[in-house]
This record gives sequence, structure tokens and C-alpha cells, in this order.
Amino acid sequence: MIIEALIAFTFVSAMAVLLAPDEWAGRLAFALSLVPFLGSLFLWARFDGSGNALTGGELAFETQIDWIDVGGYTIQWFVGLDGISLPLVVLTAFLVPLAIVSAWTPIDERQSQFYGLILFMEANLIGVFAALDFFAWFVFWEAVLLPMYFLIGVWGGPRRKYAAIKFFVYTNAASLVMFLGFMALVFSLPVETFGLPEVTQSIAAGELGSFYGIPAETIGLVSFVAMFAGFAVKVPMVPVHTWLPDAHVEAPTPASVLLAGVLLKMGTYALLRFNFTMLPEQASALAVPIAALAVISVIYGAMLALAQQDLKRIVAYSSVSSMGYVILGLIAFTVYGVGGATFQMVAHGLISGLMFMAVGVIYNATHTRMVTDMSGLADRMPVAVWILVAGAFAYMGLPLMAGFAGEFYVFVGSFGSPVANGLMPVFTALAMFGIVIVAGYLLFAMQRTLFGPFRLDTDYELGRAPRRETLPLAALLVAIIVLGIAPDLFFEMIREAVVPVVEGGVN
Amino acid sequence: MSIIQSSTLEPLAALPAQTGGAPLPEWTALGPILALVATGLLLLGWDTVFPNRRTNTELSVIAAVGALVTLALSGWYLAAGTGRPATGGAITLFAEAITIDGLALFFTAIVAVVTALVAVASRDYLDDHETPGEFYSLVVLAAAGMALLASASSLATIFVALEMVSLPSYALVAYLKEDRGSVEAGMKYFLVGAVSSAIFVFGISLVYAATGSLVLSDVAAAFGDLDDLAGVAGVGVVMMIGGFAFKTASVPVHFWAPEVYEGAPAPVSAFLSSASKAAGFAVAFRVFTEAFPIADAVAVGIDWPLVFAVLAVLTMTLGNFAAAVQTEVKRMLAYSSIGHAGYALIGLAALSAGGSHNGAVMGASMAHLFVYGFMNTGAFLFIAMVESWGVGRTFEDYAGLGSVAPMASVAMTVFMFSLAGLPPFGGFFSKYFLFAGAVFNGFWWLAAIGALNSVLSLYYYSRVVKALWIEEPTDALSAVDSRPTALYGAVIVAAVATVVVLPGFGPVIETAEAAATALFG
Amino acid sequence: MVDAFAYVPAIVVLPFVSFLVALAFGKYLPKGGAFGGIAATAGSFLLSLWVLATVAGGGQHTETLYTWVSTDGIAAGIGPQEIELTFGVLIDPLSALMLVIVTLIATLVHVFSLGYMNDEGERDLPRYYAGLGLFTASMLGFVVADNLLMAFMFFELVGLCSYLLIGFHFREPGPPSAAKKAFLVTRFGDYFFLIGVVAVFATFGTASFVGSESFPVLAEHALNGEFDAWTPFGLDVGTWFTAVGLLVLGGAIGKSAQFPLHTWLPDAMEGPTPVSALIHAATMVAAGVYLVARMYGFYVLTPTTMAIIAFVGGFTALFAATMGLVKEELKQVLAYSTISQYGYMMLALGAGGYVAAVFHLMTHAFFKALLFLGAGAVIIAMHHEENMWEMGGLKEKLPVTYWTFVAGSLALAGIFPFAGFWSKDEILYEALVHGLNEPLLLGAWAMGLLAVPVTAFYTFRMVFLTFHGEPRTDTARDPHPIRWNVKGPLTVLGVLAVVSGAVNMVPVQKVLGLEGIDFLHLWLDGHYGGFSELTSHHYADLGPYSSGYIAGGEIPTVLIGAGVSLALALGGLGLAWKLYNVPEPAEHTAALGGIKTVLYNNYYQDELQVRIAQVTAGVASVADTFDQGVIDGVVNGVSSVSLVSGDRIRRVQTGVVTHYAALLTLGVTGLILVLGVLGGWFL
Amino acid sequence: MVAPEYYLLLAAAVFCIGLFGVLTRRNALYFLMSVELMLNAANINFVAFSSYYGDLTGQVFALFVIALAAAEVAIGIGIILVLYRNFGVTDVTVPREMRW
Repeated sequence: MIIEALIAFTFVSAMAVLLAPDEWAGRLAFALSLVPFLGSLFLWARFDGSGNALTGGELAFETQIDWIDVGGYTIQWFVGLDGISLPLVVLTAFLVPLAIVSAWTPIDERQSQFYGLILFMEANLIGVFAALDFFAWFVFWEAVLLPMYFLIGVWGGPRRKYAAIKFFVYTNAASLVMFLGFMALVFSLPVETFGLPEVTQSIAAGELGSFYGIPAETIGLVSFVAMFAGFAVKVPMVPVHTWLPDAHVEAPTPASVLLAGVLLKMGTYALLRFNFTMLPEQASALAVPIAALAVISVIYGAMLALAQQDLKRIVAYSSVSSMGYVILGLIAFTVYGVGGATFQMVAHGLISGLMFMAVGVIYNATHTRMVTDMSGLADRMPVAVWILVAGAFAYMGLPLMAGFAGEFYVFVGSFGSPVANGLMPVFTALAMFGIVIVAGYLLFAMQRTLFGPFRLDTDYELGRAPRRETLPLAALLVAIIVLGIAPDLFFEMIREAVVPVVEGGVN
Repeated sequence: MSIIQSSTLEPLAALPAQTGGAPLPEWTALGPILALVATGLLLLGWDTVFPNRRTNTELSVIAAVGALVTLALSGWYLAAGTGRPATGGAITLFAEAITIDGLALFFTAIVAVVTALVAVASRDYLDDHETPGEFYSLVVLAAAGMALLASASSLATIFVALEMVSLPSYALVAYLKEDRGSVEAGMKYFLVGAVSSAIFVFGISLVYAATGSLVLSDVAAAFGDLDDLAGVAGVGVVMMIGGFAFKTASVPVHFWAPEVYEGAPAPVSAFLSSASKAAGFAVAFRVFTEAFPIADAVAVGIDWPLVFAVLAVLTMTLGNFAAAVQTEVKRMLAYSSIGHAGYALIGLAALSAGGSHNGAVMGASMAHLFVYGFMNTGAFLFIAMVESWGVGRTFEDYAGLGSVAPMASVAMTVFMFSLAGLPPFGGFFSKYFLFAGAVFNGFWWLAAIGALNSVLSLYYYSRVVKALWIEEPTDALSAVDSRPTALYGAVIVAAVATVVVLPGFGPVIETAEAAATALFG
Repeated sequence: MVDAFAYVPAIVVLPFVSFLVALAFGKYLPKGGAFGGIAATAGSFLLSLWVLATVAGGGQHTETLYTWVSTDGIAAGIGPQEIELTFGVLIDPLSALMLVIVTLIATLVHVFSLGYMNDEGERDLPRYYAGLGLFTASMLGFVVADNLLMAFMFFELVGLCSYLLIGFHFREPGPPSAAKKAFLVTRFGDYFFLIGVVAVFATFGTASFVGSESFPVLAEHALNGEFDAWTPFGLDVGTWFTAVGLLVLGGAIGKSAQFPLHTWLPDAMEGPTPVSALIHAATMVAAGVYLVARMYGFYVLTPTTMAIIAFVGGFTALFAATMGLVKEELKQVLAYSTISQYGYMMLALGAGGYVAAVFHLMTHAFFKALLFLGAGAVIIAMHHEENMWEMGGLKEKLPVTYWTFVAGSLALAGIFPFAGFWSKDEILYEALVHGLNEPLLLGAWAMGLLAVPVTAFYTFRMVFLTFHGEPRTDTARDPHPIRWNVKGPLTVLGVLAVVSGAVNMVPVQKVLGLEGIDFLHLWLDGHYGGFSELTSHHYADLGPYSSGYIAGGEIPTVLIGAGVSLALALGGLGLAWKLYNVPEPAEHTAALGGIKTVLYNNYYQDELQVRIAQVTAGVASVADTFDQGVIDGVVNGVSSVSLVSGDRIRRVQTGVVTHYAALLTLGVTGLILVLGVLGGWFL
Repeated sequence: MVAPEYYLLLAAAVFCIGLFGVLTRRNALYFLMSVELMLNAANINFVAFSSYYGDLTGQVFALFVIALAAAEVAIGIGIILVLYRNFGVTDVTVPREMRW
């Protein structure tokens, strides 16, 4: 019941913060958010799961009780962690306190609401990664969107209303598509619950039957495509990515941090769980288009980042690019590919969180994010800037930082992968060109904003960033480096959890 | 065969046991309906005895208590399994003119809930109004008609009950006699209602002509061999569908709805769009499953699930698309109510002869109407509150309400998101179970269209939320100077219920599904 | 006995610690943390010497120190076997030698920096020394790497450090731009390198440099058919290995500034001069060549790769040398000479002259570090003026600098008996004897030979313009004095530039028949210690080349080759003497005619790359427009269409109740008709 | 005995006449009368088929319909009254303040 306790505590914290006065809502939220963080560390320390949650592995902290009986099915409250979900839970619980601290400076109105929403979102995020019954999972999945809608809509930039509604409608539309796909799948199976493990194992046992005259193969394929399309929006993959830059640009810094850091991972996490673990055959059959989409996401996203003048937009598009690697790794169906993709989720969560936070620190001081409005910031706010530089290099995949580990595993895993009619080396090599483009746009942006003679067009006095703004950055950087040097902290459990996925794939 | 004839003795075990262990007498199955009727009469009596009271608190309390008693009774019966297969099946009374089963009790409960909420909320809405007495009695009597409608199992009873609902409703809509909107709405409601009831009763007459009976089970029996009367029966069935469409505000008889919901006093809008609609669905569910068995009907070319499928698609699409472009919140809710009728119609559309999951689909639809009873009523009651403040009606006028009335705005946000089908609110499960049920029964395209509409609905529901929380407050908000306690209470209760029903969805859907499955039994 | 090899990690860690110390406490330390850096690098140097001695005593060492990713018995599912990613050290003659070179030069650069940075009152010294420390540590990590992945990782860190150090003066516009370019261009090369690393893992399941399970050995077996290597698209192993080799070579070309990825290097002169010395002599640029040498056993298996390496090297040697002809700034000349000299090393590697390449790597490290530090001394003296036309006559004012600089220049120009002569001569000799049967290689040799007089000319043009003649500016008449911390390193390197050729007197050995004075050959051949699969004769056995001789034998070939190249070098030197060793030298570039403009503009290579960048930016901008207009346009279009159709739909609601009655009648009638037709009621 | 088809046709004709009135008449009272016609068309069916099937429920139901029609008219007149008070007309097409 530890997971339930964590989720419940976070919900209650959210309520408490909502009712707290604005003056100390931020501090209270930070203090309360440390509890889930410590809790996640406790989960990590006591983690005793093995194998993959969906394929019958040993679950850690499992709870399974019946909830609702409907239509001959039983909906359960079913949570548990395996090597894939635990790192993401830890990531979430780690990022939230930092995001809260990063909100202390920029959020100056309706603070209790702001922090309450953040905690509400955290509770749901933990739920998303822990839930193993479809409906329980889906409740959390959808509930994450609400706080983000408000975070963008209320505390966002000038076009926040447009961005918020776009984010909201777009991602919900995707959820519906995915929902229908999953329902069609479940109803073609002789299962009695919506438990993800049961569904997975039933499919693996070849029990996918025809459904109202539609042959099983078609059902499998259609479900796969529907779910893939649904999750691709969340990831996001080209061409369903356009909500992301708008959402990121308008969102306040802490919301961006969580959006890029955790919310995007929901998409890839779900892809891994649903598409690639449940329907490996269909995934393998569609490997060529999926890999092609991944490559397009990487290159096209990076090209878009190259064209931007807004620092946040640059990082936002580069998220599109980075998530392309994750897809590439997933479709590879190798331990390094799938495991690397999972690791990359965590790594990218930390790194993009750092980047958004650092851009936020700059924005707090300069009140602009336009590359053209400033230069030479390194002279005035060295600590923040050099951490930003370090983050940028992490983004570029500098070795001994977490990003390199993730990307390298993905590359190793996908290069030699037998899927996609042996075309994976080509796809991998093409996708790898992303590491050049990412270096290009980040270096250009840094050169223009951080270095050179000091200039700021917005006429704000610039001083060193306060410690409460730089400390979260430093914490993230430390985490990135630690994971880069010792990826096995997570990768070991991830690997164990992805082996069954890989074995389910066509190899 | 006369209509009023004591029924053959049914297994009395179907009724809850008395304290001594013996079952209650059979007529007690009518308890919920009788409670409403009695309350209505009591209200009239009270108003007669104290005609010039300046306060309507007592009336409100009486109406609410009466509704709660009804709710308690129907809840008790539901929990005890009255009229359910497990305890011996449906209880039929008066030569099968009335059937008390899970469906009837379930919808009675919905009606009772809405009535209670509306009664409480009206206490503040009708403050300083001259003649509150008739308002409450009309509401409660209409509710009694709705409860009867849900229990009616003869076409005659159905028509009578339908009129019992309609006639008070016309009066309620036009209740604000000095208000041009209210009067215009009343006029339109009445005229369209009159035409539809004429069409409906003509449809009944054609069905009677074809089958020679008004009792649903006998109609069903005759449906097996209609021979060349299939055409007559078919036209009759479609015309009856027209009548149901009126009650449920579905295409093609939805035209009254936007104006009525907009023009009527907001509590009445809440009442009509939640309870009246639910009652319409209740009777439609019963009539079509019991009187026109799918297999027989389809065999003679009366493919009514197809008709409902077409209507469902048209209704949800029309409702949602039109709602998306409204400028006034109340009218938007009116269209959204049409859209939800479209979703609920899936419960009749996604059925197939011998479909193993018919019960699941219809049950999901019932559960949706149940949740809808809370969230939609709550939303209209919020409008009532805003109307009582005198803030304008458009989205712009709602800007920043969250900053001056946070609790109510939170509640409204809950309603909006729940209507949009988002967690963690009840509307989420009900809508998704509905879609799942449709997919389950092979009507994936219906679910897909529902999903598309759902996306659109997200847009306009979130516009309200946006206005409440995201837009900057305007000067108009200084009008918000009161805290109408009863209205607040009703809204908050509805909101809490909307939230609580998500984790507690099990009993709701299980009851609804059992009730629906029994119909297909 | 204490084992030197146990301290190998310390060699890497010491500078890293100095990085951390300078970063964390630099501003509280005297000299901005310089002493920590000096102590650390000197410590590393001493340890390296100890390691070198141990290897000389017959030792070799390889050890896995840290498992980055363990496998725990899980089959990785790709390639022939499970893949474990590890960090380890590999100490053989090559890496031991390189350790000594790197640590020596790093130490000297640290000392020199006291004069160049501290004495000149630069800001942000802790950052500078932190950068130097990290740079050194990264390079040392790269040198001792026992597998390709680890090598790649440190290779990248070297790139990062170069970025940080080249862009040290970030407040000016130039250095950040140069730093960006350096990182980006080398990143482009590393892109191929990374594909290569990944391909090596996929092909062999290991990236180890040494051992029977190392990838060069496995490749050897695969070509013999004794090992079943994975290849993509059903390619045959030879072709695939060629491709892999070329991919990895991409990294080497980028870092070692070979054509066409050489453009970053001249720009990198924006960094502080000691950094230039470190980059060019011992660390970053050397890394590319070292990488090829490190996995030479793999390259020699594929003749095509070897030929391409040689040709790229030869071409770069000549190409860069010509650009050096017309440069006006001291460091620019040196920059192009660096590119050119690394071209020689590549030529040597491609030509099968493994020892020659390492030899030149070593001598070049000494004399190029010397020249850069000398240039730094001049720059100190000239108050950071770098244009040679503003100098002149510094000979008397800066005697130590002058004489050491001349020694370095003679070495660079390849004048007997300075170090550069021996190494360059051996390269050309190897290219010649192997190239007699290989036209491509012979072409590369010809280019290398042609570059000799050019090198000599620009080197001495530089010397004469800087030190000889009359001072042409006031600064040159009264230069800033330089201190011990500048002169000391210069002296050490000056000596080395003169004598270090002695470690490999192959021509002398061949001509005079003296056995055993080709110490470097013996060293790299595992004569003292080392791994058998990493020895030069093992490479020679595997290699594709056979030797041919001109004029009837080995000794005449040696003599003719040496004579020709020495003559050419002297010719170039003489021309420079004639043109520039005059009191008032004038520009003679006009004589080059149209070529001059081309050379000034570096063959428009920079323009080409700028153009590529512009085109990329253009494509990106088009993509952005497409994204905003088309992809997002569709999204917004869907919403607009929905709203517009919603607006149409609601117009049905006219407000007139009679219309409603009509519409509902129509609706019901329509339903009756449709259902009736479908159900056949009217039949 | 008249064949039941004719009753059906008669009823349908009366219904259509009523419907025609509903669609064409703007005066609320005419509207009401037309609705009465439609209801009575149903009554024709009920009575005719009640006798055809020998089943009394039809006839009883016809009585119910008549009663309900009366109630409907009662409330209808009331609404028409307030309509006239507020809009000054009994033309049902005039009140159109709420639309779209």
C-alpha cells in the first residue's frame, strides 16, 4: 500500500496547499513534495521486483483489488512497479520539488492554486506510472491534463489561452483514439479484466480472436495503429507535435519543466507498455514506417529547433527531436534499444527539465527569451549560465552525462536490430545525425545569448541569479552526471524489465 | 380486459422484508411514486393553507424532503433487489400497466436526485417571488410523472405519464410571466410539445392498429407475426420515436431545447434537461426493448436500432457543433444537453439482435444519465446562481468569476470537466463505458463519432472554465454580493457527488447494467 | 614491488582533481589554481615516466576498471554476443609513450600559462586552469582507453574542453564563435565516429582494443572466415569493415583537422596561446591520429581505407601548407602548419608507416608545442599583437625565444639533423617504398614531398618576419620582457626539438648498418614490452603493402629520398631567406597572382561551410514555415472548420416555432421513408 | 363492416390536415386546434381498432386522450395569454428573440 499512500498523500497535500495562504504556499508545497520524493527513494531502495510487469514479472509494491464490475469485465485497482516504471516514478518525484522551487520567483499570483495544481498533477503522474489496470491507468492519464491546462492557461505567457486549449483538446483527442483502439483489442480477447498484464499475456498466448467478423490480424493492426496514433501525440512525434511548442512557450517555467520532464514520457511509457509490449508482432510488422517516423521526428524536430529565435521554443522542438530517439529505441526490439529508450526517458526528463529551468532563470532576470534580445549573459550571471552550458552539452549527448548513455544505448540497440527488413542501420545512422544538428542549434543559441559582449535589449538590471534559482539547476546537473557515470543505477532494473519485451518481439 | 385490474399475485419476496420478516405488500412497490405524488399534494395543501407567506423555505424543504424520501425508497428497493431477477423478477401492477423493476427504480432515483437538488436550489432562486407554491408542486408533480413514466409498461400509461410530465413542464418553463424569454420558451416548448405528443399518440394508435394491444409484452408478442401490417407498425414505431425524441431533446425534435433551456428559469432548465430527459430515456429503453424485440422488429423491416444510430449521430453532432459556437453559457449548456442526449442514445443504437452485450451498452447509457443528473443539474444551478447575482449571460460576463466565487467556480469546473468526460469525475467513467460498450457490441464507428464529438465538447466546456479562471475579472463582478446558501449547497452537493461517483462507480454501473440486462432477459 | 600500472588511473585522475579544485576553490587559491594544475600534471608526468620505464622493462597492462553497463547474463539480442560496456586501461608502448608526451607538454603549458595568463592579469583564471585540467584529464583518459567506446567518450570530452578553452575569452565576439565552430565541425566528424563505434559493437559485440576478443583480432578472424561477424544488408565482411573503418576515421579527420574538416583549427587560434599549444601539440588534434594508430590493427585489414587515409593525409599536408604561405598572423601560420603536419602523420598511417607516424606525432608534439609557446612569448612581448608585419627584429630582444623558435622551425621545416627531419623523412620513405606498387599512395607521397619546400618556406618566412630585419613598430622596438616561466618551457622543448630525432635513426641504421639504434621501432614492436597483436610487425604482416625500391636497393632509396626532401626543404628555406631576410621585407604575395586571393581565402573552404550553414538554416526556416503553415495549419484548420460548421448548424435554429414544426415533420417523415424503403414496408 | 384500412386512411388524412394546419397557421389558437385534429386522428384509430380487435383498451385510451387534450388546451391557453401580455400578439412566429 505504499504507492497508494504516496498518491493519497500527494492528493491531500494538493488540497492543503490549495487552502494555504499565498505567502507560504510555495514553501509548504516544497516541503510536502519532499515526502513523495523520499517515498520514491524508499521504493527504490526496497524495490524487489523482477521482470516486466506486463509479462508476468514479479511486481514490487503490488495491490490488486476489484473495483467495478461492468459488461462482464472487472475493473481493478491494480498498481505495482517494475524496472520500467520505478525510474519514472523516481524521476517524477525528483522533478516536482525542483519545479516547485523554480516557481518561487516567477509565480507571484494565485500561488496556492499554482502549487496545489502541481501537487495534484504529481499524484496523477505517479498513478500513471504505477497503475496496471487500464481504467485506473486511464483515469490518471487523463487527470494529468487538467492541472496542466490550468498551469498553462492561468500562469502562461501572452498566447496562453490558445496554447492551453490546443494542448488540452489535442491530447484528449489522442486519448480517445487510443481508448477505442485498446477497447477493440480487449474485446477481441478472452479476458475478464482490463488488467494490463492479463491482456498482454492473453495476446502473447495467441488468444486474439476475431471480433464481429473482423479477423484477429486486422484487429491487432487497427488497435496498434490507433494506440500508436494516440500516444504519438503525447510523445509527441512528427506530424502530431504542433501543440508542444505552443504549450511550452506559453507555459510558466515549472510547468514546462514537468511537461517536458515527465508528461512527454507518459507517451513513450505508454507506447512501450501498450504498443510494444502487448503487440510486438504488429510493431515489428510496422517497423519500417515507425522507424521512419522516428527518424523524421529526430531530424525534422531538430531542423525546426534550428529555425527558432525563442530559447524555449528551441528546447521545445529539441524535445520532439530527442523523443524520436526513444521511438527508435523502442522499435528496435533489442535490450539496448528498448532499455536505452527507457533510460533516455529518464535522462531526457532530467536534461530537458534542466534546460527549461535554466531558460526560466534567464527569463526571470531578463524578461525575454528571444535570442536576438541579448548577448553575453555569462558575464553577469555566471553560475546559471555555466550550468545551462553544461545542460546544453548534456542535451548534445556529451559522454558521462545521462543523455549520452540513453542515446548511445538506443543507437547500439537499434543499429544491429533485425527489424525493419534489416534497414535499421540506415535509420539509425540517419537519426544519429540529430546529434550534429542539436549541437548546431544549441551552440548557435548559446554563442549569441550567453557569450560575446554583454547586451540586453529589455533594459533590466542583471545580477547573479539568486541561489534558490541556481540550486535546483545544480541538483539536476548532479543527477544528470551521476546517471551518466553510473547508468546502471537505473539501467540494471530497466534491462531486466525489458528483456521479456524484447523476447516478445520478432528477433 | 380492463385496465384497472388487480394483478395476479407475484412472488412477494421481490419486495423488501418488513421487520418481522414478511415481505411488504405489493403496492408498496409504488412507494417512490406515491411519495412524490403525496409531496406534490402536500405542497399544494401547504400553499393553500399559507397562501401569503413571504418565504418559500418551508415549501423548498417539503419538496426536497419528499424527493429525498423517494430517493431513499428507490435506493432501498434497488439495494434490496426489488423487481430484479434475483428476487423473482419485475413486479407488475394494474394489468401490467405499471412495472416496477430495476430500470424503473434506477430512473426514479435519478429523478428524485434532480428534484431534490432543484427544490433546494429554488429556495434562493425564487426568493421574493410571489407564488412559489405552484412552482414546487408543479416540479414535484412533474417528477411524479417522470417516475411513473419510468415505471409505465403500457402504451396508455406511458402516454398519460408523458403528459403528466409535459403539462407541468410547460407551465414551469413559462413560470416567469413577466420575462419575455421565459414566455417565449414556454410557448415554443408547448407548441412543439403538443405537436410531438400528437405525433406520439398517433404512433401509438398505429402500433395498436397493428398489434391490437397497448401492453408492452402483448405488443411484443404480436410483433412476431405482423405480416402485412409491418408497414403500419413501422410508421407507428417511427412516430413514437419522434415522441421520445421530444422528451429526450434528440434530433429531429430537439428544436425546442435550446430556447427552452435558455429561456426557462435556470432551475427548471436543470430539471428538464436532467430529469425529464432521463425519464424520456427510461421509457424509451423500456418500450423498445420490451415491446419491439430487436430480432422480431428487424425481421419485419423495422430496424429501430438503426434509426437510433442515425439519430444518435445527428444529435450528438448537432448538439456539440452548435454548442461550440455559442456566446451564452446557458445556451451552450442547452446544446450540450442535446449532445449528451446523443451519447445516451448510443444505449439504444448500439444494440443488436441477440447481442450479448446489449445490457452493457444500455446499462452504460443509464449510468451516464445518472451521472448526468448530477453534473448537468449542477451546471444549470450554477447558472441559476449567476443569474441571481445579475452577472451577464455570455462567456465574457463570466470572466474571472473564479476569483470572487471560488467554491462555486470549482464546482462549475467539476461539472464542465465531468460533462466533457474527464477524470477524476463521474462523467469520465460513464462516457467511456458508453463508448466501450458501443465498441464491445461492434458499433465501433458509433463510438468513434462519439469520441470525435467528445473532443469538440472539450473545447466549449473548457471555454467556461477558461472564463472562470483564466480570463481577467471584469467590473461586472461587483454584482456578486450575495452567497445564496441553498443554491450553494445544492451546487456543492452536486459537485461532490460528481466527484465521488468516480471511485464509487461500481454500484452505479452494476445496478444499471443489471437493470438493463433484465430488460433483454 | 610497487606496480606502476596500479597508478595508471591516477595519471588521469590527478588533472581531473585539479579541475575540480580549480573549479571549486580556484578563486581562493594563489594564481587561480595554477599551482594545483602544475602539481597535478607534473605528478602525472612522473607517473607516466614510471609507467614508460615499466613498459621498457618488459611490462604491459590491460585492466577493466569500471563496468559502465553490465550484462549479468542477459543476452543483448544483437550481434554475436552480449555486450558489456566497460572502462579500462590499456598500457602498451604506444599509450605509455603518448602519456609521457601529453603529460610533459601539459606540464609545460601549465608553467607557461603562469607567464602568459597570470602575469598578463587575465580574469577568470580558475576557469582557465579548470579547463586545462579537464582537458588534460580527458586526453589522458582517451590515451589509456582500452576500448573504442571509452575512447569515444573521452574524445568527446576533449571536444568539450576545446570548446571551453577556445572560447575562454567569451566576452569578445570572436572566441565564442571559434569555439562553436571547433565543436561543431569536430562533432560532424564524431557523428561518423559514433556510427562507427555503434557499428563495431553491432559487428563484433565488443569494442576492446586488445586481447584475443578485441575487435581488430576478431576482424582478422572474420576475414579469414574463422569468425562470423554481423554485417548489415548482407554485405561481405571486407566491404563492411572498410565502411566501419571509414566511419571511425571520420572522427579522426574531424579532430585531427584533416581535409575537409580542417576549417575549425585556424579559427581555434582565438583561444589563449598556451591552449593552442596544448591542442595542437599533444591533445585534441593528436587524438585523431592517435585513434587511428590505436586501432591500426583494424585499419591495416582494409586496403581501401588505408589508401584513403594516406591520400587524405598527403592532400591535407600539401593543401594546408599552401594556405600557410600567405598568412600574416603568427599563430595562423602555425595553425596551417599543424594541419599540414598531421596530414603527414595520416599519410604515414595510410602508407603503412605506423612507426613513422608515431615518431612524427612525438617530434611534432615537441616542436609544435615549442613553436606555439614561442609564439606566445612573442605575443607577450608584443602586447598581444599577432600580425608578423608589425614585428621584426625581435632577435636581439628575445634571444631565448629566438633560438628555441629557430630550433623548432628547423625541425618543422625538416632540416637535418633536427627532430622533424628524421620523422618526416621516414614518413616519405615509407610512402615511397610502399607506394611504388600503389599509384594512389604514390600520389599521396608526391603531395607530401611537394609540401616539404612549401613548409620550409612559410616556416622561415615566419621566422624572418618576426625576428629578423628592422623592428617595424614601436612595440617591436621595445617589447615586453618575458620571465622564467616562459623561458623554462621553451628551453626544455627546444632541446627536445633538437635531439628527439635520435630515438629513431632508421636511415642511419640502414645506411651504416648499425643495429639497435632504431629505438622507437623496437619500442613499438614490443621489443621491450607490449601486446603481440599491437606490434608494428604484426601490423606490417597484416598490411596490404609490399615494399619496392628505386635505384636498385634499399640504401639508395633511403639516401635518395632523404636527399631529395632535404634539398627541397633547403630550397624553400633559401627562398624565404632571399625574400624575407632583409631589413625591410616587403610582401611578395602579389607574385602569386590570382592564386593569392584563393590562398588568402583558404580555398573558400570557410565560405563553403558558411554557405552550408546558411543553406541548412534556409532549410530549417522552410521547415519552420511548413510546420507553422501546413502541419499546424491543418490542426488549426480542423478547429476552424469545426467552428464554422457549428455556426452553420446553429443557423437551422431560426427561432421561429413554425419552422421547427416543419423541420420535425420533415425529420420524422424522412425517417419513415428511409426506414420504410430499407425495411420494405411499402412493397 | 368497413374495412380497417379505410379507418387508417381516414385517420391519416385527419392527421395530415392537422399537421398542415400546424405548419401553416401562425395564430396560436389555430395551432392548438390543429393539434387537436392530430390527436383526434389517433382517437379514430384507437376506437376503430378497438372495435376491430374487440378490445376495450383502445376506446378507454381514446377517452384518456380526449381528457389530456383538454388539459393541454387549458395550459396552452394560459401560455398564449402570457404570450399576448408580453408580446402583444398571438402570432407564434413573432417571438424569436432566442435563436441560433
